[in-house]
Amino acid sequence: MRILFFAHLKTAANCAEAEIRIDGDIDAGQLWQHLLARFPELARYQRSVRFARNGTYAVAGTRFSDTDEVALIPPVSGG
Amino acid sequence: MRILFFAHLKTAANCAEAEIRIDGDIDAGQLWQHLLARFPELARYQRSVRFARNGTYAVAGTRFSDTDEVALIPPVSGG
Amino acid sequence: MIIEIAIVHAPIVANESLPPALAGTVGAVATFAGSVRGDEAGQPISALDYEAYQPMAEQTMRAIIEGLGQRHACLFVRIIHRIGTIPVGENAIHLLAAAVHRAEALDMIAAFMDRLKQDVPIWKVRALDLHGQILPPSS
Amino acid sequence: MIIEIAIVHAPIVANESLPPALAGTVGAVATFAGSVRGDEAGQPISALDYEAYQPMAEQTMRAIIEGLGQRHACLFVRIIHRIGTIPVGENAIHLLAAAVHRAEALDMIAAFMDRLKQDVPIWKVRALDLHGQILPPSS
Repeated sequence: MRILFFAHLKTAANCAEAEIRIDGDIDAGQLWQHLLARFPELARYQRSVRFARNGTYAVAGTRFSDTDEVALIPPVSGG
Repeated sequence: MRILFFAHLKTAANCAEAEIRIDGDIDAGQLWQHLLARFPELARYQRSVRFARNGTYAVAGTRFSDTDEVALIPPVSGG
Repeated sequence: MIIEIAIVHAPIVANESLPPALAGTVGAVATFAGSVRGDEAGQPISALDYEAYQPMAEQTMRAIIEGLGQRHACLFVRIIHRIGTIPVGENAIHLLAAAVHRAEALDMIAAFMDRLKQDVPIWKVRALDLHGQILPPSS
Repeated sequence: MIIEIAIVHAPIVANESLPPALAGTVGAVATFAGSVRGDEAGQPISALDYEAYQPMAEQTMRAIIEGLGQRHACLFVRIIHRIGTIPVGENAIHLLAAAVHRAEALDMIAAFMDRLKQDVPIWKVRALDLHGQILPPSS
């Protein structure tokens, strides 16, 4: 699974993209477990971050699998 | 007193401007009496027309005198 | 608040420039252009004729902007209204409002247009059909 | 509704042109430009750096416009968002909405900007001070 980091999450993760290995499909809570195991600095942003799966915001019940591109979207500030 | 007509009131009055002679100062009701005596075709527009005295909408209690410029303002449709 | 008001007879040239003193202070510029559409009350037209009580129209527009500026704090507002014969597709009005934040600029534009259509002595006096003949006004 | 969405790195060239097919149908064109102001959280700055998750940002802007179009029936909407380093006084975003009547165009602009600031993955990532040094972002 390809993970994308933006804005201050890049600094927290110390990278813009990462690959993580997922077996089967998992929910958002399980995805956070994977992410925090590898990027513990993300913990403080967890409450404010939304997942986007393949370019669309995840909703309750969204499942994530190894072929997905998942972006961590911190609060936006465009315009 | 100089009277100005706009839009369809020009057609009703058959002129764009007129002079009427006022003694002392009068209220809106008395001004209408003067106007309707000379321009009876205005009667059907009386309810929708506002007076402007010297470029400002008249309010309840506005008095009009012979040196004023009074415009008859039908419903506006700019923009 | 700097206010520029003009009533013109020629085609409106959209002027998006701001007073140079405002550079770096303005964060939001909203504009609105109202143009003549090709039908009036269901009939195809070629143009509308507008008329104004010009000094009062200018003064009323300024007073409206000053009043609205109490609630919608803008730095600069420009209004150009065209009168005379305006062909289909050309602008009858162009507004620009500049403010620090977007809400003030957008609200100024919307609120001004509502007030314009209530109180500013400008009228669509007649429509011209596709042969240039006068149609009765719809409003 | 015709929708044009672009995310650009170069200065935004305000493009007020409409699709020719809409001539005579459009009665109202509203625009909004948001520019970089010379201070950020009270500190003087020279520029802001913006970043986007570009494909998702474009797709999200399009989806927002399509959704809002159900309520605010517009004929044409153009959105240009600039990213990268944007100097003070230059535009970060430019919107244009064209409709038959003014309410739809004005409401589309205001509603889109609200949604942009909730859901479109674009970020002000840092401010540059007057010496070009990085200041921490305020938001």
